[in-house]
Amino acid sequence: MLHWFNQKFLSPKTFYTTSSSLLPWFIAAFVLCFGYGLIAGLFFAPADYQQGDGFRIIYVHVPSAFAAMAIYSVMAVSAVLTLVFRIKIAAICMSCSAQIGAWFTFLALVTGSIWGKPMWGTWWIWDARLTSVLILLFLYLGFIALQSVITDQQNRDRAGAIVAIVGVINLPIIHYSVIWWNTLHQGPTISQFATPSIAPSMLYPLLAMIAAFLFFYAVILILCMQNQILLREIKSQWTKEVLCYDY
Amino acid sequence: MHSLQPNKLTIDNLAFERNNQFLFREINFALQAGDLLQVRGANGSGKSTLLRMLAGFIEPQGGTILWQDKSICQHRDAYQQQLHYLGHHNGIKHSLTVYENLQLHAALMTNKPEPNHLKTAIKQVDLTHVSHTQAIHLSAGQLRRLGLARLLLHPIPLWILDEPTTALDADGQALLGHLLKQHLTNGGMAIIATHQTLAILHNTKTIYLGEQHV
Amino acid sequence: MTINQLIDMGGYGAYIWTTYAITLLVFGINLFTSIHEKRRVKKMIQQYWAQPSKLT
Amino acid sequence: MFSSLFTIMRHEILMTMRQAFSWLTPLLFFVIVVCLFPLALGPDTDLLNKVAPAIIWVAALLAILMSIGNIFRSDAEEGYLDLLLLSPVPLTLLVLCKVFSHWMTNCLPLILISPLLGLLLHLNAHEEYALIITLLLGTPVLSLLGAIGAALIVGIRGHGLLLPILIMPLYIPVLIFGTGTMMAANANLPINGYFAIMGALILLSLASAPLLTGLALRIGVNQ
Repeated sequence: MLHWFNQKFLSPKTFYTTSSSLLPWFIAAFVLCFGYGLIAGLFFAPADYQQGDGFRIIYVHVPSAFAAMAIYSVMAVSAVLTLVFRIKIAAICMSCSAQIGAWFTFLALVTGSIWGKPMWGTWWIWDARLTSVLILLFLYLGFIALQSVITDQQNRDRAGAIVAIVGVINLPIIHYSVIWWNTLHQGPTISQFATPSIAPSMLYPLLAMIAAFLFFYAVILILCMQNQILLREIKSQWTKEVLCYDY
Repeated sequence: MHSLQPNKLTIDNLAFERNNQFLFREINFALQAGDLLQVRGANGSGKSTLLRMLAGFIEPQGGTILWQDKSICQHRDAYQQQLHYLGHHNGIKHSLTVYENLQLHAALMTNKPEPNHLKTAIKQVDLTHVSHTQAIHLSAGQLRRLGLARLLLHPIPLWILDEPTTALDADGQALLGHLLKQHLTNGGMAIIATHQTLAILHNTKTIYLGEQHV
Repeated sequence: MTINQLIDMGGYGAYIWTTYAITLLVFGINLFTSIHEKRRVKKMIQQYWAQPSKLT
Repeated sequence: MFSSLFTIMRHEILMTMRQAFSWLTPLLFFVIVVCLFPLALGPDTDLLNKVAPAIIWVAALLAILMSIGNIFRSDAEEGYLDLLLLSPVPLTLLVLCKVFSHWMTNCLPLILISPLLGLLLHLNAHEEYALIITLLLGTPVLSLLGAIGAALIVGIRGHGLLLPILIMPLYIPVLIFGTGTMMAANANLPINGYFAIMGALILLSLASAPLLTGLALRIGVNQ
């Protein structure tokens, strides 16, 4: 049953054609959300009463941090699908997600750091959130490093899956221990997002940006997965046929 | 050594590819109690890979391996208890003595290591004079003999030996032939990768890997 | 509201515009590499099928 | 089954003891790294007492990371790993056996010498007590998690610095709770609660790590 489902819907070829037809929609959704979020966030949302216009960094910092976390959970799910059900495209999804996730994590760190300069007067502060994101970056980089040194395709998929699973088990533990460590050391207690109720005019652009980041992830994921699929299936006849219609 | 249950190993259309190139494919054979299979081929033709696949370490990309008509993918653990694998490296810990190595191997097979049993095995492969020497001081041939001694600890139907004759002297090769014959007449089966033709035994099958022999 | 005010962002202009620039840069890198990779893969496949004897 | 597990463990420990360098090197590394810090920071008693938990824990972490990377290396080179995989004994138990013997030979010496290093860094009796208990509770977790990484890289040549990248982020909770406990001890706060948390970490890693290590080993031998 599962095998049949795998053959029918999760075969690389089906995935390739389906995702190709979905791609324009994702691009359109990304452009819409990103355009609205960018303009509304930068120009129409009112300035924060504490942070002034400086808070506008939130519209890239929070979505990138959120997307980075979300992508890691996508990776973990794909890892389970790879290891237990041996679904090929899950493995491809995992390794593609890792790259994008690492980029988003990097983005969250850099934007967080730039935000820190006007708010705290320093480029880096060991607050719980930034530290967690930093560790998340290490987890991503560890995954990528391991996958890059293994030559055999199947082993690379499975070894990566194990790392992703170990990471996702540990991530909550790391996160809470970092929070606990932060309170223990009585660090700066300025929380970036302490505002209890956020005005809708500030919130909607944020939600739009989060959606935009996730759509962007989907777009890059599809492109990256298609490349991987073509490389892996280079010997199948369909790769030749599919490319005739492609852009 | 008591007789073994009648067993059956069937290989159907086995294939292995790496980096989009087939190392081998369409490997078919069937082995029954008392059969010996020689795998021959040039260096790099995939002999070791095939043997590791038959031992259940590597998954085949195509085809099936059936043990007693059951696929080993589903029953790998049960299957792997039915085989001895002797690879390029003999699985010998260099800092242990010959005797201790066999003790360890027996423990890994969940055998109760009886001293006499171990001593007999050591004697059979003619290592008694070094039985309390650390393996690091042994020669390559002696290590190989020690590897062979492991096969004698516990009667197991399928032997998979990867180039067992390397490093063995004439006596050692004769010993190997003798042990194999004994194993086969007891109803065992063996798969051997080799460059040389072994002393012909009854029921010997041969497959060639690589292009030049087809 | 002048253009200058927009760019200045209440004194935070430098930080904000750097942040958004970096974001766009990261997005651009990701897009560029995946499209570039696609071209490379496409070429590889064309070469693969252009080889005279392909039995599989 | 248990008699064979016992035999395997005994032989593992025997092997390590015969190669003195394999258990002495991490110990010496640990001692030397700890001794470097007073030289770098200056002989200020208060300062050393304040940073002592961090120094000892980071040094212990690095020493264990160094030694755990080799836990399956010689096994793979000697073909012994194949035998482990073929054995009727569940791989999870064999891994547990190996990790336990690694802990006995590589971590226990560190723990035994740590009070001495604590003296060098001016820890008082209460802090010494906290140090020993936290190391006793924390090092098994480090060994167990490290084994996963070691198994993943077992077939890879020239992996050098890959293991720290893979494993270090996972060591962070142990590091945080280990040093946190000692800071609480330094401030004369009750520390039993911290011990409980570290105990929970041990249980969690005991439940998951050997299984994942076994999986990783099955992949590793393919290479």
